[in-house]
Amino acid sequence: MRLYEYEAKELLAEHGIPIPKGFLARSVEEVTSCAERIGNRVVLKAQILSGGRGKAGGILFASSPQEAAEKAKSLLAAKIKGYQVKSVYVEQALDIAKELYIGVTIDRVNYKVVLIGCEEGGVEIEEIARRSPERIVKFSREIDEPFFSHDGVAFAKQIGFSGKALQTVAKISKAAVNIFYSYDAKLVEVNPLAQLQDGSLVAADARISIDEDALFRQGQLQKLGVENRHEEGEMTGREKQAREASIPYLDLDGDIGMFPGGAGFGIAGNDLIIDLGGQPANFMDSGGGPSPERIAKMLMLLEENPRVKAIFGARFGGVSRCDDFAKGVILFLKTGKLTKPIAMRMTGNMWEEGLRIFEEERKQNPHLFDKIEIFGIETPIAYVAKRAVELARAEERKTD
Amino acid sequence: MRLYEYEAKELLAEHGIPIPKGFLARSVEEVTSCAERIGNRVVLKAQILSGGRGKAGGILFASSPQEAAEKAKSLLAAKIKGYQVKSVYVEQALDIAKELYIGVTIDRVNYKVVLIGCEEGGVEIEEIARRSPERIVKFSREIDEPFFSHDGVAFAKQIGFSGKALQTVAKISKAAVNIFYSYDAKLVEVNPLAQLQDGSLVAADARISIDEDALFRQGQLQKLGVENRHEEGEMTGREKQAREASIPYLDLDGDIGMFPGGAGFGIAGNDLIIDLGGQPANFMDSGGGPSPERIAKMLMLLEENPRVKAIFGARFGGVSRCDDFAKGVILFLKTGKLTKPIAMRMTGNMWEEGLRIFEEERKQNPHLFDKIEIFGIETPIAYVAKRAVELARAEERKTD
Amino acid sequence: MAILVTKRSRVVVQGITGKSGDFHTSQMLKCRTNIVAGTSPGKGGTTVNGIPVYDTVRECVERHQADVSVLFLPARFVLDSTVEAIRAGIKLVVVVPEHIPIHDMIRIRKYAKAHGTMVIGGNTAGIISPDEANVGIIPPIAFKKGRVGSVSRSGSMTYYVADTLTRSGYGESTCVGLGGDPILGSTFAEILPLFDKDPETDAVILVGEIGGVYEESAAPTIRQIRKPILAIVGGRYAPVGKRMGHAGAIIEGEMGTAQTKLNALEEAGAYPVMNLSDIPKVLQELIGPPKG
Amino acid sequence: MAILVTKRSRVVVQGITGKSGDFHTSQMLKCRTNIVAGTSPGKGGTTVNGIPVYDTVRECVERHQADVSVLFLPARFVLDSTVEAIRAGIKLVVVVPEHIPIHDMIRIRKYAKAHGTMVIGGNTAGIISPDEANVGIIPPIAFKKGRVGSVSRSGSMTYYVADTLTRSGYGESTCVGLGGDPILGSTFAEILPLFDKDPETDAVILVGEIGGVYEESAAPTIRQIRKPILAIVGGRYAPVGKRMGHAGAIIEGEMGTAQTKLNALEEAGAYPVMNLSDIPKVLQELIGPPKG
Repeated sequence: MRLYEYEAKELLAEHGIPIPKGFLARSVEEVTSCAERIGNRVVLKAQILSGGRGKAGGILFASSPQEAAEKAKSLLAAKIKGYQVKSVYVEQALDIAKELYIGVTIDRVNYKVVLIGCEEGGVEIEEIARRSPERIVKFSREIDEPFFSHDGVAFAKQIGFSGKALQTVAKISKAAVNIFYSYDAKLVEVNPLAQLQDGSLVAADARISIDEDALFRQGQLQKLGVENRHEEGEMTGREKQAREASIPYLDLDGDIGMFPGGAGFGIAGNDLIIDLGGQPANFMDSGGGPSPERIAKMLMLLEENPRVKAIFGARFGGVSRCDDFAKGVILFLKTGKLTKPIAMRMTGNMWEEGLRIFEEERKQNPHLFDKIEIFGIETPIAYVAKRAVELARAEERKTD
Repeated sequence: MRLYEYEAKELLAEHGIPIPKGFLARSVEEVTSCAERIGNRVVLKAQILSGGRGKAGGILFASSPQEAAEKAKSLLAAKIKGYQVKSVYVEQALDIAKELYIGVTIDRVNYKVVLIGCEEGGVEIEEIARRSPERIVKFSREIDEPFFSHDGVAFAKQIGFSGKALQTVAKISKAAVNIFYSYDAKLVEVNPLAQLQDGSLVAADARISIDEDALFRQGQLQKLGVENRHEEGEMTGREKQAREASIPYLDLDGDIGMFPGGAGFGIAGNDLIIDLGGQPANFMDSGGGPSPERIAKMLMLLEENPRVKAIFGARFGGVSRCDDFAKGVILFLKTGKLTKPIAMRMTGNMWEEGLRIFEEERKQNPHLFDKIEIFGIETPIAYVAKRAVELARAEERKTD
Repeated sequence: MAILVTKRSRVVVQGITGKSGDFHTSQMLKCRTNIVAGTSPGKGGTTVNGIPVYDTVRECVERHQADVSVLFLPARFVLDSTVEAIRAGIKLVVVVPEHIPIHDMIRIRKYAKAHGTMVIGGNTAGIISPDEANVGIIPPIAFKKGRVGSVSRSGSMTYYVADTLTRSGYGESTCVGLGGDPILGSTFAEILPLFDKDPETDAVILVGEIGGVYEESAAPTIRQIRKPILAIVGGRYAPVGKRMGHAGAIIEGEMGTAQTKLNALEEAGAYPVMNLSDIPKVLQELIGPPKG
Repeated sequence: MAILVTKRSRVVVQGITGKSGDFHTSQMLKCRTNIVAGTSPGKGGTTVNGIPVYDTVRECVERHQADVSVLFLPARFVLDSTVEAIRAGIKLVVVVPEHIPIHDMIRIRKYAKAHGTMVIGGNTAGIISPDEANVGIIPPIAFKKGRVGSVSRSGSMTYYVADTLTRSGYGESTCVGLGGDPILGSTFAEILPLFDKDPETDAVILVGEIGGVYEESAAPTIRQIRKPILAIVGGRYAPVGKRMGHAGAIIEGEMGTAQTKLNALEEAGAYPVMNLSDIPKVLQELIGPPKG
């Protein structure tokens, strides 16, 4: 869960990392008054939850409040990388002599916390890591191992600092580690850390990503107004709709609606369909133990997707039980909205009960099952997938 | 640095330890309205920085707001254990079935953090510790060793709890450990932890003592309005005056003004004087590296003390240098206020310089040195002490 | 034999009195898993599904010699409960809950390593050794005792692999779900050597998926394994995902697509398999037809 | 020989560029203490009193084989700087600053023990071995090389004891100030065995004072010491002080007055001495007249 730049900078400042003078503005008028307060040259930065703003036109310079107002007008009307720009961070423009990099993250291979530094920074940092990895300084630590001031000094020294800058970089690195732990961060990145013409150091940009799963114990972030959010700038309407129902969902280009169980088979199922000559219209995951309502919602998303010609369903009941699954499917069928053929397999925990639920409903309302083929453990999943591809082809021929 | 009960309870509540309904009141009117808000029977607790309030009449019960007002009137006029009662904590009276004890402190012998629990509590806890130490449960931990919920469960179980109370005591003990670390506490004591007739548990009283030396990093305590304070209830006027000048000082019963260097000799010097037949009028310590001004102030305190007949001075310059010491003594002498004889020894760091300062001043103003005898390394300290005792005896004879 | 969980495993269910703990205890018992005790602080002295409940794991170890634990608790209690199990002397902890804070998982891993305990999960379906024990939430329907092991990052893929193995007559020795959370207690690199040493396992199916670097980092271990490893990696056609800032790229480098994973695994000596239905054919070539 | 600090000690001054570090470095140099380097982050490359300054202790160890460090820094930096010294391989850290947070001192103690480093202080005057080395702020005026050691909780008493020993002709091997802070890096129990092993020490003066339990907890060690120990405890006539809540009493029991301390020390085999001026007489009985 990424923080906005202005939020990240607030945390930085609170932990003693110098940031440029700056204010958040939500309207052209606010931008003007912020620019006046700052005086001199300012930079307007679109507050969106995405990197690469600069290249996408989300960062503009202005030499006067008037110019700031003009540019803010277009910026606040713009959509950048899929995000509607709702606010602009107005910041004093910096006279940067050099860009550095400092980051703290998790080394998932070795289960360590890593502090990373480089005397070059900015957008080129990944390129440097690839080309000249020896220039990247890495301090790898056990989780919760205290990070002392003298660790920061050793780190700054290894990057190549001395004198006053050594002390500042030492402090900033210690502060970055503090932020990492204090807010259950996945990533704390000060990039670029700008060294100005006068030698002083200031965090020109910052990226902080918080572990959503630890938000429950992040009272301070809640107080700061930070809440669970996603990087939804580039989401399609259907993806947003799915997210509101807490269904992991991604639109793809094909015509087979994917209605799988867990994420693992959600991914592998897509491979399977493509190998069989089909093209999935989406990725989807039911999440652990979905309610009948969520199951029904998942089907509705596919029904309403005009791309979808046929639906491939797979349920291997684990923590998600087949009885709940069957109830959900019936809940959807009863809406009477189904127009697309479904090939589906159901087995796993409580499959007998799931089957019984289907059979009972079929006795009552046989017509509900006109477009749905339900298979069980006796049928290999590849057969069911192939059937879904066939159904899609048949539908295609119909429309031709 | 002890917190007031109401401050301690605020911290307890913030960390999830149940406390009785209660409010701080600074006037009879406030007590009345607090008693009305609580309803039923209330207890009025004098907010002073001292234990043993109950026996000293600092805790009173009232069955109605009227009675509370009457009792508050006398309580707010009272001086308890040397403290003027300035505020009263008005708390719902509890129907206590059993008193328990939970405390966290430092084991200074083993350099550990110890969680202590007992199924009996209240004022008798020390007696229990002496009489039946086996009834006291101690969990000794390395500093910073995480204290988990399951540690709390094991602790509560060992004290003898089960069921719901086990969970509550587990939570309270974990919270107490959290408080201990969060606020650099020397002591966190929930005593008594009251088990009410309905089985629920609530912190009836609490004592939290903070390490003054760590206050600089206790921003939250500062926000709560807690500042460096001392248990000054029983201080004499002169002791308070000394404290304002940051001079550790204690009035004693004798007639020899003690004007030593460090605390160690401050203590041992008193023994020496008594062994030589004298009686010190005070204990004093100059603190590390005192300024000439503080040195002068120390002498002034003794001069102004009517008990003092003669002054015994000793300076072994370490971090406190003899030149600064000599300057301070002269600063005092120049006030012209000295009426009491001084026997004093000076040696240690910069003693030559100190001596030179004295000699130069003596050349200028010989009369300033009429009542002061200054010895150096060549004279044993016991001789100087004996000389001070003699001087006091001589003064005594004069006044007889 | 099987690995990790067998008939001789003495299982404690942490959080046995919760809805999910209660239900899955009954399911595990149906598979004749040797569940000896459960925990729920404050509920010591009661029973659930006929299993005695204690306040602490230590009691379960002292009174019932429990050696495996399985967690059915909200994510926020997982660090505490796992450490409790480790300290009590449990040697295998199966963490079913998902969404465990990442920092907590790293703490767990550190603690487990220091004490020689294996932690599986979080967000794992569990571990099943058919006819021996089923620890977690795995539906036993597709499983049948046999001589092929599996280790997978995905619960559903564990089921489908077993479905395939059972259908083709190979059956399974043990199937291990590593879990779907981003930071896992154990990875391929720790499980594969156990299969290599197990006399009742002839081959192993490794099921990876896009994201993370667990497949790549298993490569050095795979080179040491003598038994054949078949590797499936889900997400061969997945659109390129988003990355987590520059720091991730600096640490992890160019890893994480299905193709780089398959390449790394093949280079280390594993046999890449594209689809589940190819498994029996490849197994036949490597270890011959199914026995019995 | 002497203990802890000798001619061969290679001393680094942490915080050498501060006012106090600068002044006391010059004083220590006057005693011909072998100061090899100083630290002050950001000031590496400069010199103070002719001593080279570095950013880190590690550099002092690598380039000058420093093995003793002395701290002249504000209390809030003591934890950091002591841990830095310990990690760099320093074997003795002398902590001069006072008012160190109690939790920090316990952290320091834990860290030092784990790494086999001895920490003296905080709030110590330091350690002096006359004619060998003077590490801290001890004024050398009263000190003269001899064969009696001292270990004291008070700086001023260290001076007065030496004054007495020098005056009576015994002189001192090494004098150790434990420090005046409530929680100390090292205590009597750790210093006494060093004197016992030192061939140039014939007897030891232990100077305690009221408060705390360091004297009582030294008793078991004193029983193991073969050399005579003279014990002075300041505060025999002190009014009974206030105690820190019930918890202190529960942990420490009935300890802490000068009398209980003297009793404990005597019972363990130490020779109680009431006043400084009695020291020579008692020494004469125990180890004979001063040599030379």
